[in-house]
Amino acid sequence: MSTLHTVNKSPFERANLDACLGHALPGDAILLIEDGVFAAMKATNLAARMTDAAKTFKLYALAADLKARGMDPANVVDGCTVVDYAGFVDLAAANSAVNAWL
Amino acid sequence: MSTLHTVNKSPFERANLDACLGHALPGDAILLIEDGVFAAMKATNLAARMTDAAKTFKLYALAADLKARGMDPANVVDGCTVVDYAGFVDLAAANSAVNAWL
Amino acid sequence: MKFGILVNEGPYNHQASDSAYQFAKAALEKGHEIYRVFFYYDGVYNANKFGEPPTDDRNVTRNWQKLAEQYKLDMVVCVAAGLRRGIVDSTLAEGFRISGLGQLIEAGIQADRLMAFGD
Amino acid sequence: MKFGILVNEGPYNHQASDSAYQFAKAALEKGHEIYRVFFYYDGVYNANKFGEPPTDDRNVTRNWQKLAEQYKLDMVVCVAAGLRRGIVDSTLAEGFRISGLGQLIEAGIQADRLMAFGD
Amino acid sequence: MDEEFESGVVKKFMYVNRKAPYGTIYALEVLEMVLISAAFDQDVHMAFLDDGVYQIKKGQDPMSGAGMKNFSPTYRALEGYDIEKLYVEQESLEERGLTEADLLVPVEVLSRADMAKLMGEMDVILGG
Amino acid sequence: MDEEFESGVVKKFMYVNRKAPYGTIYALEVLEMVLISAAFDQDVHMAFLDDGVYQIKKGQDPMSGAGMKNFSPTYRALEGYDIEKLYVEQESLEERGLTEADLLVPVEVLSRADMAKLMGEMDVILGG
Repeated sequence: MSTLHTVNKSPFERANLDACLGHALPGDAILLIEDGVFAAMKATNLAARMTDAAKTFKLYALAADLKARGMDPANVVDGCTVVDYAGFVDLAAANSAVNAWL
Repeated sequence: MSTLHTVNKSPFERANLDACLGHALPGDAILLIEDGVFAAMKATNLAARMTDAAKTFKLYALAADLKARGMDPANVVDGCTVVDYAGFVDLAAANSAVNAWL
Repeated sequence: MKFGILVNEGPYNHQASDSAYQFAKAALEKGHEIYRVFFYYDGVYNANKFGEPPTDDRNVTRNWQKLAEQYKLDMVVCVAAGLRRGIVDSTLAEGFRISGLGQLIEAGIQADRLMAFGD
Repeated sequence: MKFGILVNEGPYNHQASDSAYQFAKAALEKGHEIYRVFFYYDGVYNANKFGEPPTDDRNVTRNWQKLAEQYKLDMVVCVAAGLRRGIVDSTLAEGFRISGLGQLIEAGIQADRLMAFGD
Repeated sequence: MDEEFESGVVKKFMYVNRKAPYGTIYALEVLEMVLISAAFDQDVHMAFLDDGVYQIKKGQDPMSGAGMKNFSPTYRALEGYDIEKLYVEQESLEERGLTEADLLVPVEVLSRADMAKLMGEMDVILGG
Repeated sequence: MDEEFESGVVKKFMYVNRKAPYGTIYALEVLEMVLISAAFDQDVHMAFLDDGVYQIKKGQDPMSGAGMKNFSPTYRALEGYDIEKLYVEQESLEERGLTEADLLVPVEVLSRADMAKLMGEMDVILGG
């Protein structure tokens, strides 16, 4: 039993990521998509927190949404894995449930 | 020259109120409407900050939106004035510009 | 005083259109003038003539129509935003007209205050 | 594996429908099955046949229609959410059908995973 | 109902309510989902956290001033549909200065940690 | 254009961009407003703050993976419409780990305090 959590909102604008981090269980997967991908970047003032989160959870960011926004997939925080849509599908299949933090 | 700022989002969910408080000028009017009215309530963990804000800005909350949500207009923070829609219109007329923090 | 009103979101999903309507109504009742109501972004959906909310709820489109009729309001739907979303002549409710974004800028210039309601 | 897809927002204004489409496409290309795509809340606007986005942008409704045609997808628009917002028989794009919310619950039961995309 | 639903598949459904009522429609339309799901004999859970706790605040009156329908009585009707597993997050109440006495339906109050654990046991999670 | 616009009324317009591109349409449709407003000979200002600074990040490529139109070149075209007053908030850049070198158009970088002051001088403020 493990859950894939998706977060699609900017961590600077909304509380969705906080809510997700507050309710995901250790070992769960968290995938950042859409405006959620900003939270994956190394240089933001959230980076320390996200690097930390990547030790408790399996942290992912969607490549298409990083590239859309001009965010370099090479510059995500340590422990964050960049996946494509096929990888998103694999994550949904590999976890027993999906929780979209809308 | 003074501005009426409106904030229509919950302070617990979005950064709009923060953005407004960070850009309003001393003496400006701030009107909380829709889900923004939660920020006016005395018992929340933001109350001290809002009481403080009411010393720098003219703080208002819309009666119709408080009542809609079961928030007692008698329980808003000190310095916050509850107005009806006619009062909203008066505020818009009394200030030289309106800035909606959407 | 002359107000311009901008509605950025569609009916029901967000309160924006209701708030704009209540504000406009209060302003008119106080003797102010509404120079124009402009519908942009998803706000164009307010002009969809096919909407039929449950009878125990308000009808946002009808609220605007009635107010417009009573006070001769100019209600403009942005042509580009409408086309993108399928609010066009064949879906447009009575009382609304389709025109360009220039009508919004004009409202900003001509009105004393421009009031925006959105998400 | 069988996926159910829930689309909560309309086209263009939010990326939700695009994300859902890209996910569905990727799942199908990997050989998975899409049990049903259900459109709820403002998601019903994805089925508005009158939408015509600028030609240099994607057409979200057409994207869904093409995918549905290629893979025989069942695309269901919630009748109650649609009626409220004016997405009814006379505005419904080809490839979509209108039905009750029970179809979403059924998708939740029958699919191995239910994927929600929204605001 | 289709006969396939007599096959006896019972999943744990959770409706996660994290948004305030009236500012957006999600609270209302999630309720419509919940009511329909009652007909499918699934194991239905409703969770109220973050701004979702405002959905079940007593004393809502959106009609008189804001001109919107008051749908909050529906929460009281859920029991009649055998939807009785309502969970509210303690921390969410506290941040907003609310207590169980402010709520219009009987609920089970859970800590954030317990809410997280409960969410982790679900098969299908829907929200607005 | 109507003759009333030859009356010479010139107002200070500010387009406030506080939202990231692509997740929502506001950035794109605000740009359409801005382009139209150029025809009205008003005093146009564009402000980028909070997540709005992402709108003018270099290197956007929404087409190849996400399948959305790349409208960011339009910011570079603004100059041709005599829209040259672009302001970016320093604090918003810093919080996001961005610098002026990351931006695809020349801008004036302002402190939050100066941005607030500038906003206070406007007649009409529009955003998305």
